[in-house]
Amino acid sequence: MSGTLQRIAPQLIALAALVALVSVFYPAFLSVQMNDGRLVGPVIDVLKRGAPVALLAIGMTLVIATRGIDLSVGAIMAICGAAAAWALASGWGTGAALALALAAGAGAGLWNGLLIAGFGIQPFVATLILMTMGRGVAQLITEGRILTFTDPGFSWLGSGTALGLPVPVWLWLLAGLFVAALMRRTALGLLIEAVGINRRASALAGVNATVLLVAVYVASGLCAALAGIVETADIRGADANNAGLWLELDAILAVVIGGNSLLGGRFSIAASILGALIIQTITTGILLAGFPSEYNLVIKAGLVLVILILQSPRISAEWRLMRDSRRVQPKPAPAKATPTRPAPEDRT
Amino acid sequence: MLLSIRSLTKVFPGTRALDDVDLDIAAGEVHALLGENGAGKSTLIKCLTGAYRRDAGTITLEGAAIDPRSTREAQELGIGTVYQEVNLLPNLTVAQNLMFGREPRRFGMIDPRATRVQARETLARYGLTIDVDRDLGSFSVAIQQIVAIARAVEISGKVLILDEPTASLDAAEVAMVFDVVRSLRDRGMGIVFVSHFLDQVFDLTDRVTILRNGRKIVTTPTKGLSRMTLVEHMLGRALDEATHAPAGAAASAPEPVLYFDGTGRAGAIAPFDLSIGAGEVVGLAGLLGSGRTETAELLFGVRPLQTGSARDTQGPLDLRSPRAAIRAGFGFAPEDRKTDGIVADLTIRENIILGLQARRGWARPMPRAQQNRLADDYIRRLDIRTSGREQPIGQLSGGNQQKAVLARWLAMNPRFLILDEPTRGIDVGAHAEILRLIAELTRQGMAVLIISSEIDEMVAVADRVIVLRDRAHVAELTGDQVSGDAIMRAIAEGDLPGGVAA
Amino acid sequence: MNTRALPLYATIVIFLLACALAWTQFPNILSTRVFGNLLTDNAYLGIVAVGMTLVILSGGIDLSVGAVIAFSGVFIAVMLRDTGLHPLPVFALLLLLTGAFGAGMGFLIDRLAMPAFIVTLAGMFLARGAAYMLSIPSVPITHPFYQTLQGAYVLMPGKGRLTLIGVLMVAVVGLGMALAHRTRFGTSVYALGGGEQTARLMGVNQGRTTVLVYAFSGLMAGLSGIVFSVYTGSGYALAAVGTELTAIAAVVIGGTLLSGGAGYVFGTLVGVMTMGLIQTYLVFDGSLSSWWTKIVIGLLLLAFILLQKGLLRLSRGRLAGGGA
Amino acid sequence: QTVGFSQIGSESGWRAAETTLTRQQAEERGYQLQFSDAQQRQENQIAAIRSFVAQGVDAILLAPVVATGWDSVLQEAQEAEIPVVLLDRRVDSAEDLYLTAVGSDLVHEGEVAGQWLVDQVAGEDCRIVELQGTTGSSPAIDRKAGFEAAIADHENLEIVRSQTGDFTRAQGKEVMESFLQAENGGADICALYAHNDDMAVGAIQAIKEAGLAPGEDILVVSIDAVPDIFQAMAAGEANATVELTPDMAGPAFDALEAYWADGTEPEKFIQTESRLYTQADDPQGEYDRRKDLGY
Ligand SMILES: Nc1ncnc2c1ncn2[C@@H]1O[C@H](COP(=O)(O)OP(=O)(O)OP(=O)(O)O)[C@@H](O)[C@H]1O
Ligand SMILES: Nc1ncnc2c1ncn2[C@@H]1O[C@H](COP(=O)(O)OP(=O)(O)OP(=O)(O)O)[C@@H](O)[C@H]1O
Ligand SMILES: [Mg+2]
Ligand SMILES: [Mg+2]
Repeated sequence: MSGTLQRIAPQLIALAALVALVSVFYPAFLSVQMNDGRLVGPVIDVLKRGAPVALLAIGMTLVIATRGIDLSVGAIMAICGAAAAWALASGWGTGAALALALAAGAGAGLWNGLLIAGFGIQPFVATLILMTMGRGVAQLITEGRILTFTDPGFSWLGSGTALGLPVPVWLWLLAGLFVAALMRRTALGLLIEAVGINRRASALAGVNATVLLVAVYVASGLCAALAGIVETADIRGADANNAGLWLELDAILAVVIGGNSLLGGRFSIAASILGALIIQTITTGILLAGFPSEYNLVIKAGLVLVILILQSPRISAEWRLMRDSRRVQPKPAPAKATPTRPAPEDRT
Repeated sequence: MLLSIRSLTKVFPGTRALDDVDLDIAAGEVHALLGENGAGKSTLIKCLTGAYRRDAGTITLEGAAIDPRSTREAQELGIGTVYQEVNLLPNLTVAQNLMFGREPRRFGMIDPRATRVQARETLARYGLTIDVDRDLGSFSVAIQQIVAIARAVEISGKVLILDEPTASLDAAEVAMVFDVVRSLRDRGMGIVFVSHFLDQVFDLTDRVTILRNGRKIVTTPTKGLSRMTLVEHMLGRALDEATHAPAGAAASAPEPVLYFDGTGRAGAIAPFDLSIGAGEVVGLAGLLGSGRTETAELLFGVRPLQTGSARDTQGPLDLRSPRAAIRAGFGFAPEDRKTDGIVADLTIRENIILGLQARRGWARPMPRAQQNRLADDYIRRLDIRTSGREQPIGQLSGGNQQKAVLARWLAMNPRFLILDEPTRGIDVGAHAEILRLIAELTRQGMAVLIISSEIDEMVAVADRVIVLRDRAHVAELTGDQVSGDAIMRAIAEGDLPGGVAA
Repeated sequence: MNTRALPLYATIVIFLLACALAWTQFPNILSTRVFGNLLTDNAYLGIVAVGMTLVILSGGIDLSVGAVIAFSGVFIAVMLRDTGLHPLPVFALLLLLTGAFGAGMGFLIDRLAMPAFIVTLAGMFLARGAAYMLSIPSVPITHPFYQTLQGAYVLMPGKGRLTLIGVLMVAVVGLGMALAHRTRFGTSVYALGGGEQTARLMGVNQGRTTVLVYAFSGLMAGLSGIVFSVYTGSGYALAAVGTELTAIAAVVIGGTLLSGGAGYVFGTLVGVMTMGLIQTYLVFDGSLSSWWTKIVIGLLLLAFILLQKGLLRLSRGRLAGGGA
Repeated sequence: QTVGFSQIGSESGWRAAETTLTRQQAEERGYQLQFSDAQQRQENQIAAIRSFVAQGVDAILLAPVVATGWDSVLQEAQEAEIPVVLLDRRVDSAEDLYLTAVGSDLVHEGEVAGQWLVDQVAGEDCRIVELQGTTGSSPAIDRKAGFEAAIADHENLEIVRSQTGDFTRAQGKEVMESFLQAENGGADICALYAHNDDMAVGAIQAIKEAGLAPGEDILVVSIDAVPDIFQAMAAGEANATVELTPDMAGPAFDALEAYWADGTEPEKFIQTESRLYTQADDPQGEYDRRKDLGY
């Protein structure tokens, strides 16, 4: 436990600093009230609005741990939302619509996984293909319009409340806990990390790299399906054109802010989710502070850069050095951090 | 002195890799740098060439203090280096690797033709006539090793540093490299030579410096030094060198338990028959590129069989993939530990249990206590020098990484273990230990296929030796025939001595 | 025979096949008119893809280029509108700016060991944000010099137009080829892509190479922005959204490995032409709905890449089988 | 006759409807329609027009993604003697480069919406929040400008918050939530002006979830007149919308037919009506009339 805490400390600090910063522009940021059985307040909004990216980040973390990347999650969200809305509009029940959406997500993930693990197409390219195609498929389902529905059970998933908290918050919390437990209570986490660091060596040691890779993309597809369900349920309609548009970039950003390396290997789901919350805090903060919209991008870019620079391996090495040198006696030459990982070379 | 190092210190988190080390290299000498695995040899070299920043100490070259901050600066100062792991780029051609940074240019543009010609000429001096336009990565480790040496020699004006350059070379190549080194010495260069092959040290070097646990123990002339004292200095204790009498040599060959009938693959290895008995050690001998590694990879399912089949006493075996081979009870410690062996960012513990865990499946994680026990056990038995089982394996010294990879396979207790250059880069102490371990395992009935370029090692462990040439099994030596001379002769037969077929 | 050129050959073969296939359906497609259009319409993409090729060869990626193109257009348009400068000094200023921007990203990537994906993603936000801050509405460019640039073309037989920007793109590809394959900088780029640590031990000046390669990409993005502004005659902050992904796709189709260290600049030209051909084919077909357009583009890309893989495997097998 | 149609993309239901109607019109009149989807990118549109020219179509319909930058490609079409008709948005090229433009006046739409609000609040103080379209897009700029012009002389009306909702429902909802949050739980907001109906529909949900009654506590006015907003109006949750008809192709084809027949030059701008719909205009009926048009 304390290990986890230590791992996510930088993200926690960044989040805290960010909250403090937003509070300067919008003092009531931390205020939370109880309003007929549910909590309301900017912070709750952050938790709720961060749900799609947080959910995507869970799957994306696994994909990135295997040294892959999944650019198609935004499109998968659109497909799953469209599928669910189509099912509801054609009179299926809530459960059936949910199942269909999840199956669509798993199917899309399977497609990615097969292209990558089976045909050996580079993850960036394979998922880029689905990123292009997927939105087309989603629009094919909705025929370009916004498919609306009125099913209260389904919309509850997007805007309902359970035990005081919005349902989307529960969704990412539970999904995060479940996946993290699955990774750490079984050997999956270790095997995924091994494949991500050195696929060849892992395969020689008997790790079933192919199946793991496929599984990871399926997991990412499922997470994207959940995110798509949340977004569709939230607006009670499937907007195939815009659902999840460019969210894949936010999800990747979240994973990186969470301190996970894009070169694969060691990963932390908790840290990625914190990364998603950091991004959402920035977004919500900008909205609440009331800047003109043309500044949104610059502010976001600036804040993200600052956070990443402060977390960068070199800078943290310098920090550790400064701390150490204060404790021990100073050394003449400042040590340049030496990378511990051998060069990425996985060609045969 | 050509090069002097004073009070060099380097601290890694948890390890003091170098502690106040002094070293002097004279012009016109070959200076051996010796020590156990993890003694700090490679670290010293990397500090010297600017690959690592040292924490304290001074370096002077020809009387002037130098402080290279990158290997490029060191190269410009006239220090050429072959690092322990082959450090060339697999995606560049041989010529590009060889001439990198010194490409002949015309009108400011690189002249590819001149580059090729020069590269070919350089390699010819090492008896290597290969297609220099092919990617380096398509050649065996040994060829890459020679290219690395040739490159270092070319760029070193004053000092040449060789960190285990001969680890995967066979006798003919070694002789060739030594000729080059001697001629450089005669031209007044200073050469640092790191090796675990003591014979080579006695053969080539003028002085030795011995490191132990990051400290310098002694510097003495090689001549007059006895092998025993050398080893004692290195280990800090005497070594009871076990000379192993192959188990099966005296008795009649054991009843085979595994049969490979007509197994082969076009372009890799011609079809061959092989059977191996419980407790038997079979060696594969041959020149570079003769197809030893290919044989091993075929048997382990890394490259699928095209012809032939495998069976045991119960029936046919499926060898379609490494996983299938592992299910059939096989194990394979590959030659190139960096790309095929270690999983660098994982800890030693995780690396050791990786194979076992993969076999159990993801749903049944091995209890942590059991993992710890296993890891500690092998760290102790193989004498892996580490600050603890939770150290990332990538931070270990080369030899210690090799031991950890071996530990992974030993822990799985396969019935048939394939070892490709298992003792590459392993020090004398651990070497003996590993051979002892192999002997113990074979006594318990494990069959072993061992590939080694070290003929002595082969003679010491193998009951039977199969000789390969040009990607075909050409001879088999059994019983009393297994001797250094006989193997050498069988390898060379019908072949120019040292000739590496292009 | 070096196997590393195989992806390039495979790409060229498939491109020619695709041309032939398109021709059997629409004979019009093989006219100088379409060919001229292909060069002109994809000039900005080709230029930016050359920069992207070098970045990818070095093992990196540059997501900022699309936004930099948009920024360039807006910058030029606003400068021409508000200052009365001649376009040429504005071009010089812009190239300086985008080159420095690229160099800055390269610096962060190298010094702070931050992943290129993320640094350039932030760069993308920043460049587009800066474009917004210059002007939200699109700004027309009315300078007479622009009319000269736009009107500069040679009429080929068959009424095809060989435009200045099309020729410029081909020239840039030539430059990129020389840079990548015939200079020490180019070799260093390949070396970095082959493995950073190894490259460093071999004596590659990693910092300099990284900074230069991103500076080059920034420069190419700026040049592409100029070409784009000539092509559209305006500057618009929302222009060229997603161009970075198209450029990456073109580079990959051209046979360059995304993990770096292997590929050819010429392949990128073929990749760009292939993307252009797909677009042209779809317009000539003209029967697809919006969504089927997307699906078909994806499927064609996939088919292309699978074919490429298949062809590679076939020829590798042939080589290994026959030449051992 | 063969007509090339370069459509911006399929970013909204409204645009899907425009595409559907254009196809229907072409089919009814027996034209062959060459359709090209530009996926929101001007460069794709330019390339498509050039391909149309290379193919030798008889006319080109262009729904331009931005106003600027069409001169040289329009020139090319003109040299090939192919008439070009602009749909729904206009360009700032010289008028002789195209046959005519069919569309509504975006600024006027904003004015109609603003005027409605001015009349509605009748002199009372009103704090307005605005959901903008995609930053930089011409509808966002013009609809904002028109609305601001309409309320400029009325000091009782004031836009207190304005953010982009990217023309989407999801963003409209998210941004509206933050508006509500920032404006005292919504109590300080008197009206919402959204640059399109989709954002308004999203915002209406946000208002409802915040425990307020859209249409009463907060007036909702938006633009486009897509079916879903009529549903909201029928339920009393939205107050007014300004129609932007998706049937641009009809007038365009009429003009083309006249031109082909005897070279009649139509007017340079055929303006479609920007009709205001309120709850009084039988919203349910309007919904039923539109729901199958492909929105
Ligand atoms: N990057 C690193 N981080 C932490 N510790 C390191 C690192 N590199 C080396 N070490 C430690 O420094 C010590 C010396 O390692 P070094 O590689 O110099 O040994 P060596 O003498 O070359 O051994 P070998 O014969 O096995 O090559 C070892 O204990 C090793 O674990
Ligand atoms: N002399 C050579 N000329 C050309 N290619 C060679 C040569 N030697 C090796 N190769 C290439 O190197 C690859 C590896 O060879 P292989 O693994 O069979 O060597 P080996 O017998 O295992 O020897 P070692 O393990 O000592 O390197 C082969 O695929 C072969 O193409
Ligand atoms: Mg070493
Ligand atoms: Mg070998």
